[in-house]
Amino acid sequence: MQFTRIAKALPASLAALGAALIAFLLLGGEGARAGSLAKRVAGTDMAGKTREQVAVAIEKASTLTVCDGVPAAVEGAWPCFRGAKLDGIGTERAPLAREWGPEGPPVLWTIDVGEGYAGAAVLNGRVYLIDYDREAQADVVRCLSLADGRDIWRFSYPVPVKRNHGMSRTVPAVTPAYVVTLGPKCHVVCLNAETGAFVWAIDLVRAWKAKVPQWYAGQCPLIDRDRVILAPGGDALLIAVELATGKVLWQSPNPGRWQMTHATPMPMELRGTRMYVYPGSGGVAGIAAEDGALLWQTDAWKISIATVPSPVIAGGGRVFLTGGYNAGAMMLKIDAQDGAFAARTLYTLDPKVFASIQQTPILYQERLFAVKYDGQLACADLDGRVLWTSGSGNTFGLGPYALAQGLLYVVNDKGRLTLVDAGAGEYRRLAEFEVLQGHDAWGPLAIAGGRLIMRDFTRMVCLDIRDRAARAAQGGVQ
Amino acid sequence: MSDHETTPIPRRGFMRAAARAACALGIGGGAAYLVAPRTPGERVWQIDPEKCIACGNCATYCVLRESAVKCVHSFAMCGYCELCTGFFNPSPNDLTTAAENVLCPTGAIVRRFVEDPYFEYTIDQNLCIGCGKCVKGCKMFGNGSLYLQVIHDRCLNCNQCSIAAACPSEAWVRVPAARPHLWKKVT
Amino acid sequence: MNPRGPSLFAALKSDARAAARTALVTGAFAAITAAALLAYHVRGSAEDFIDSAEIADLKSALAADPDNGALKIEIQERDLAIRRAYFAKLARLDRGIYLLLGGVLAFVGSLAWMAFARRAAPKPGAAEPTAAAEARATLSARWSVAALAVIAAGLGAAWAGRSDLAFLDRAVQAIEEAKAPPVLAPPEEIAKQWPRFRGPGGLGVSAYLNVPAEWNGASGAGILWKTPVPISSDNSPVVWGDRIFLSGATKKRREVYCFDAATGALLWTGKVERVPGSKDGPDDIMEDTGYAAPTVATCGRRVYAIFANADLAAFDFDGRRVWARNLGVPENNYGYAASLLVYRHLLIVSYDQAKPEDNKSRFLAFDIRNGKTVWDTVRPVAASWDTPIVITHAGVDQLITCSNPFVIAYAPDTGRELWRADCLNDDVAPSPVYAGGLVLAVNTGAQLSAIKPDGTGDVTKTHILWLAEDGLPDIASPAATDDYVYLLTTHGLLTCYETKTGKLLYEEDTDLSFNASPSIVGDKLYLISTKGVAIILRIGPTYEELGRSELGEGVHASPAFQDGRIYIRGKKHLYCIGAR
Amino acid sequence: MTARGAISTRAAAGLIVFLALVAAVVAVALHDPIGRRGNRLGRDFAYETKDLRPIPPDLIRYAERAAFDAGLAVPRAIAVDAGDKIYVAGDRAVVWFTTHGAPAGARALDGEPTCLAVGADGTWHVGLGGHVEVFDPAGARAAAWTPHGARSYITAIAAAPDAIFVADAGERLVLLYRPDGAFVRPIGGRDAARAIPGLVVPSPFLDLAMGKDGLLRVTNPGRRKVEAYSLEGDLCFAWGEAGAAIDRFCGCCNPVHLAVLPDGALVAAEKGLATVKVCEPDGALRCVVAGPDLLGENALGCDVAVDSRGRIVVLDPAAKKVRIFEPAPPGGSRSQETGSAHE
Amino acid sequence: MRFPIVPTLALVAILSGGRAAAEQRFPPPDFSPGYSLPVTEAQGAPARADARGYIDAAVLAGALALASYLALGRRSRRGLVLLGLGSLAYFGFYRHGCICPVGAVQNVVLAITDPGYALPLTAALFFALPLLFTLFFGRAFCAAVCPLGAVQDVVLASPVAVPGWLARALGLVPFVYLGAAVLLVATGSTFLICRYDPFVGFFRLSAGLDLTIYGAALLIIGVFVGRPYCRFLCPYGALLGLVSRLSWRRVTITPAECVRCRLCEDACPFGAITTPSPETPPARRAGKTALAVTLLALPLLMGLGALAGRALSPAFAHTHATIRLAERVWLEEAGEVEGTTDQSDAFRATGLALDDLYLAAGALRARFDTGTTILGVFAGLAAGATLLRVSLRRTRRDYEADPALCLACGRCYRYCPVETDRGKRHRKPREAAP
Repeated sequence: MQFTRIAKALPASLAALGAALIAFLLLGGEGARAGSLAKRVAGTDMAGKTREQVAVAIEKASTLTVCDGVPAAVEGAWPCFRGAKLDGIGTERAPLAREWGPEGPPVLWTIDVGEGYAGAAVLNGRVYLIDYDREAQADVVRCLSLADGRDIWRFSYPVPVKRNHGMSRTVPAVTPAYVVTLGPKCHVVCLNAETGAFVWAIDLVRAWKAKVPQWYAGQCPLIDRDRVILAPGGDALLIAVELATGKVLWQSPNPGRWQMTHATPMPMELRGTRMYVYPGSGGVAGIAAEDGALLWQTDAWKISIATVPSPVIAGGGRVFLTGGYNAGAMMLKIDAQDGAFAARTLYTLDPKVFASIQQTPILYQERLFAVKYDGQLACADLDGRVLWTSGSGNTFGLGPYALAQGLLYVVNDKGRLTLVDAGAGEYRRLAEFEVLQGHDAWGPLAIAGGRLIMRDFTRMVCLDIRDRAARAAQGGVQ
Repeated sequence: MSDHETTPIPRRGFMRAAARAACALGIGGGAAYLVAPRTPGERVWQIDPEKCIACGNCATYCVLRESAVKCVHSFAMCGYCELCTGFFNPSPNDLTTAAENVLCPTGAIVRRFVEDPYFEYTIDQNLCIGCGKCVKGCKMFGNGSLYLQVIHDRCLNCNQCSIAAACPSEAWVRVPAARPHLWKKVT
Repeated sequence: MNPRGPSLFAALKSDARAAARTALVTGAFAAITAAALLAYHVRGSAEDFIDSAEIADLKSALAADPDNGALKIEIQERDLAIRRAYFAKLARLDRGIYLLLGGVLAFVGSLAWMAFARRAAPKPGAAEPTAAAEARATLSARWSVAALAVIAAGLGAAWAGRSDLAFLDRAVQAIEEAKAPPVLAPPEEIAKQWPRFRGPGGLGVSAYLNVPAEWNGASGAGILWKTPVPISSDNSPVVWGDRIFLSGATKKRREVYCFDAATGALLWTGKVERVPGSKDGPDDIMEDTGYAAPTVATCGRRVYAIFANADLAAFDFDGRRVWARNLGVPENNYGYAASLLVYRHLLIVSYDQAKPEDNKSRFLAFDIRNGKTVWDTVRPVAASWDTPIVITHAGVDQLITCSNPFVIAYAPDTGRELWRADCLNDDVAPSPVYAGGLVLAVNTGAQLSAIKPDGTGDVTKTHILWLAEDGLPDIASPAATDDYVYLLTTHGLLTCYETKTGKLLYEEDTDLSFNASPSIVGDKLYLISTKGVAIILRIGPTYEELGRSELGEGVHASPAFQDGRIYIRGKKHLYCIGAR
Repeated sequence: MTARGAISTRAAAGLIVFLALVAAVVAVALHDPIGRRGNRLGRDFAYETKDLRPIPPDLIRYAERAAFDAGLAVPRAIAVDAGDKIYVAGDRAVVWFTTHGAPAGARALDGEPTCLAVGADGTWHVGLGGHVEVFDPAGARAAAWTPHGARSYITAIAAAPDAIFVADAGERLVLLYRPDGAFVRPIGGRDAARAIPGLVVPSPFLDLAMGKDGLLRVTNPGRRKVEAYSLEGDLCFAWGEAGAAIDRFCGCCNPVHLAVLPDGALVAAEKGLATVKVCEPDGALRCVVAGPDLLGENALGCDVAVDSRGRIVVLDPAAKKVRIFEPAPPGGSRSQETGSAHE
Repeated sequence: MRFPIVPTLALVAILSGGRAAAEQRFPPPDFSPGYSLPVTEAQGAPARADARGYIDAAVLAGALALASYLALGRRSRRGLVLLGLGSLAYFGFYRHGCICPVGAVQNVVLAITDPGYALPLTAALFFALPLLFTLFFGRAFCAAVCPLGAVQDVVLASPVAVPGWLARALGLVPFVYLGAAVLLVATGSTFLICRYDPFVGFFRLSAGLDLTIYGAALLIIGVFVGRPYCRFLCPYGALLGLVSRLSWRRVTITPAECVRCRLCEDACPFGAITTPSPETPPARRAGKTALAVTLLALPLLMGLGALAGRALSPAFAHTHATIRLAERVWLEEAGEVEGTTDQSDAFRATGLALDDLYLAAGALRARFDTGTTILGVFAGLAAGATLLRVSLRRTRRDYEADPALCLACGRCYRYCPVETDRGKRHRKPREAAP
């Protein structure tokens, strides 16, 4: 009986199968080779003198000086710009002081640094810094002891840079094995994080026709797993470089020939697709992390003079963008449909309402914290409603801020550190201390191992910001 | 069998057997004679790069839909030039890798900067269709380091190669399987 | 065996309808797949995708506007799209071919199923074989073999009819001929014929004395036959044995004619077409010169012709073209006019053009067997319209050429220069003659020069025996005997000099106009005017007219003299004058 | 099955067979039975240089005055001596001709010559692969120099009264020797301190010539430049741009040959679409001597020499001819227009 | 296969030799340390190993042995079908029909005529093994080893008998085809059999539209006409047919004695079953006269064939590339055609003399003249032989398989009641007649 039925059902089922196969034939894609087809644009040969050549040049011209510093036996990491989670929030375990005495938090060490705004990265008891040595006319990648600020090693290579509001202004990115820095003239150097030994280098200008931004590069290298993400602009909007080798893994197209900005690309996950959000000179784009494909772009957000703050990934496909030069702020929403992405504007904010000129706002507990054009600290919700401001009596200029354990550390132009309770529904200052009395203390902060590293134009300071009990338990200054 | 039983004529059977033996001897011996003195023979098809005029027949006459012939590059002969006429149009707009400047119809030649003034050119065999355009360009202005070869893991090694039959310059030859390529190289 | 129903085998066996349906479905699938594949195939060969006219157009647009960034981006995008389409097509073909294979296999399988389900039991044939049936079968087998043979013969004939290897015969023949010493007519035979412009030596001297002196075109008296020439041109008849050769050309057509000397019938017309490198024209040509001013030449086995566009062709006496080549249209303001001549196995071509300083003028010699260049000599002279002659002086053959400003003698076998004399000027059309051991060269604007041809190098100051300046012709060549030199101008002024001294003997105005060169027959001088009036004079120190004959048709060509006959090319007809 | 059914089945089968037979015959007939169809690739697959071949007539200011057979199977180099005798090296010999091209003599060599120079005193220097041999004016071998390096491959020699310059394409250097064969110094090696980028020589073409300004002109074919060096080895200046236009040098190695005119202008020859052109000492294109319409496509390029009267003597390796060019008014000459018709 | 017809390449050798020497001794650029030259693409790809060919030959020998056993010993139609499918899969689709005995004929001829050609051992084996097997066991190769046969056997669904007279005439075609193929190989023109192999495109899953249509048409015909290629085209089949007349053992319809039940009369889709002679023989006299006439006509037929073949010489000659090239160059030189072809350009690029080309073509033409004449004689002989066979009459008492035509497919076994009876005794029948 069954076999009879099978025989009877055979024609119909074969017909269905055939229809499916014919559909597959007619509608099927481009086959295996489609993957190796890419738009043929200029510069894919990395012509005009590239990686290898620059690597050779930098390596040849470089000097590695081993100094007497010793890494601190301190846990805690701030491995790159905006910290481990790229959110500007420290992951401190030891309780932090909620108030300081009049003497302020203990200053562990102070060192002189070249003019600029380059912030520190911290890992394994080491502090990494890209500095500029004006006398030697050289970029200097410095590895300092977190304990006392003494150099462990210095790697320098000559780059002539003229004074223009300082020189170095980027934060290194570091893994246990490698440290990657981006110099003021867009030289990307990868060194052994422990020894400072040269690994590879890329001159973004020569290799990718990047244009050095006004006031030199402010973009910080982004290490995403095993690769370094850089946004050279020019021949490629973004490139992914294998961290260990310097091999270019992919490059994304740059149809609009956008140029490099001071912003750093920020990773975002959306519907299972990992992408990098980068505001270039001509708009904002989302680049697939896998292959560098341009997933979406919009010219709704562009700042003609300089884009400095990096995008804030606000969850749910939202990207918060802000900037100076009368740009204000904007919330983008990235919609994903059938694997295609598109950006739309959720809202824009007047610069007077809520914006940041230079520092990237911090998103904490669905609240955005930023210092506005008038120097007031402001807190807004994700719909762009300002919840509170610090008032005209409490201004911070263009200084940086970072967050840890609900405490917002805000620095003003001159180097005064203010501790603000981020969890309160209003501006509540917990403590304040004049750490430095310099100017242009705009370098991003780093908070790691109970320490806060901040700088002004020429000095870098490491503070112990743990509370007394923790300090006692874990040991004081070594 | 039935013959033997139904027509029992021994003489006829004997003659058939003799003829059969002669025939077997002829076939076997003849084949052996033809094979014996000439081994090891020339077994596989290859293109003599010195004779090849890169006409493009290789790309179309192969019995395979995608030809077994592809371009290869003898790096040791290459000038590593910036202005590579195997890579660029005869009159490129600019010496960049953009589509408007480059020659290869499928984008199979990959150019990579090595150091001033050298560029390295490699063939993505996945994309190469063996049209020979770059071969012509390289031969005309360059060292002739790009040239067409039969890729043996594609070639079916037909008795009569359709491309060989269509080759205008008698560049198709049989070569020993042990040395299946006619490489252009520095010795 | 199976309690729940028949076995699979039996189920399949019993269901012929299912088999038929399956066959239908699988057959349809295979057919659709095949159709899809066919459609891909027909949509253009795979290469058409990538061989994009669109990209080519964009690229040429970019060449015109090299900085157009938008265009570049468009090219890059189209380029990617096209390459994607190309590889997509390949991928689809790949998929399709496997689907088709699967479909066909399924179809064949279901057919087999069908056959299996429908298979009937063996049954015996209709009838026992009979002797008659066997005989019929044998007969029809014979006929079918015959029919097959007929069909094969028909197909073979159709196939064979499309191919012939005539070219190979000719090629091999040419090779053998070129290897063998050239077959040349003996000099005494050449002397009896009229193988080139102005006869065997190019001097306008008849070897025969028995030629008619009287005729009348209107009445037909003394005219053996007249026959129309398809294209009117001004080149002169050439005669070898029973064949008369002429050529004719327009801007686009170039032809060689062979007439039967006995009847005047046009034996064949050789068309000179599809010569490699040949162009029509030129456009700016003087009407009086036309496209076929040069007279043909023959070696006795072939006839050679050259035209205004410098198409040079050789025909055998049966009208088959043996070889042809084009030399490139010469720069010649009136149109190319120099006639050909054959020296031994060399066909010598005067290829003067442009101005002396242009250095474009050359003399070339071609192997008459295959048209290959034997020598090629560059000359520092201007364009010329005269025809060279080959003389034998003191046992040495010399090729005498005239062109502004030099008379140059070359060794005819190598093209090596022997001597030159600077004694010509402007446009040189009259050909040189040789008489009394002197080369006589003349043109208007210069003088008549008598040159001793035994010098080397520049002989201007040393070997010019005498000069004369009266009655200088601009078209017609001189005629000369050892004693007298005759010059005839276009306007009819006949001037006679003493050959040895250059002394002017007489001048006579004939009141006619002339393009044809004067000819010598024994002691008579034949002049034929442009209106077709022939004057026959006695050669001597004084003007003595023996008679006049009228052809009734204009004549620009010089006559050809043979045994008892004169061949004259009129504007439209070829005439044979002689006694019946 | 009824008889009728059988008949109709057979008829249908017969019809199908017939149609298939017709299709088969047509298909086989359509099949390129004797290979006439040729390449089925389209125009995009042609390497099209026809746009590059024509040379603007007003740029051609030389005319071919004479051409004669070099009489060698593989002529490689040409030189002209002070008396305007023309020397051609090739096969395993040097042959020489009068200034008009009449053969005047020959001398066999021990190897394949790669280049040749004849000095003012009549001494020949012949490059034989890796080394130089010196012959006295009578053709007797006077010396054989040792190769400079393991890779030495001599492609050009220039003889000045007190210096012999040797272009060593293998070592990518110009070697300066004293006439007695003593090595003085290399010139043209990569030297960052002296800002010398180095000679890039992808194929065996490197030529040099002594300029009238006392600077040595060296081709840098891989960079498509002509470089001028002082005798001390300092790079004074360089010119030349890569490109297919007539005033540029194309391909992976051009120019391939150089010569200097009496007024100091340079004659530069290119391979590929063989071209000979005249450039001012600073590199500006003055005019073209002959282009690919005459010289054709060849992978060797034409060696060039200049005689005392300023005639340019070109060795055309494809036609195995020596061609002599003299200045002529622009607008083309017969050689450019009709040269191809009688080759 | 093209012959190196152009007589001397000495000049080219000198030219290219000189240049090649210069190229070869020239070193790559001076790179900074750290750069190493890449490996040339596909440098690692080895040629198809010779071992492959030996495996093929071994598979062939095994398949032949198995087919012979199945056809003669086991008398298993089903086994033959399965083996045929296996051969189709292996020699056809897996080995792309690339090396097959049908084409190997040409390799053998080439080895005979061109001393420069080395006959691969595999080609020799592929040529000889089926012939030898046929010599001893009949056409078992055709039954289940040849992929071309198998693919046609698979599609044969509704056989229609081809009339005997037509089959006789069409049976001549393979001989002419074979002769033409031999001629074209011997003159160095082309491998005709490979070129028009109808099914190899299917095996490779890639063929031009024309050959696809040709193959498909043959398959469509093959649905109704049993194995049209094998019977009416296959040149190797012609050879096998000849050889199989001598075969030691061959397929018999009945395993024991024939009972003349006539059940097998329609069994063979290939028309290979000969019926018993009629009881009353036709007039002997008429038969003898016909035989005598045919014998006398044989030389005439051969002569006619020679004339026809000679007339076809130019047409055949045009299949040769050198002759076509010579013609093309001639026409170009004479200006009778516009432009040049790749062939003529390539020829001119060699710098060889035109005359040598013409002489080579001339020499080739002479070979074609001789060859086509022989081909014509051969065709006449084949036609005569067919007529002779028609005229010869042998008395047959049983239904027998014609030794030349029988493809040993085994279809007739199951029609024979003797076989069925024997089968019943041996094993339980798996298929029941309805």
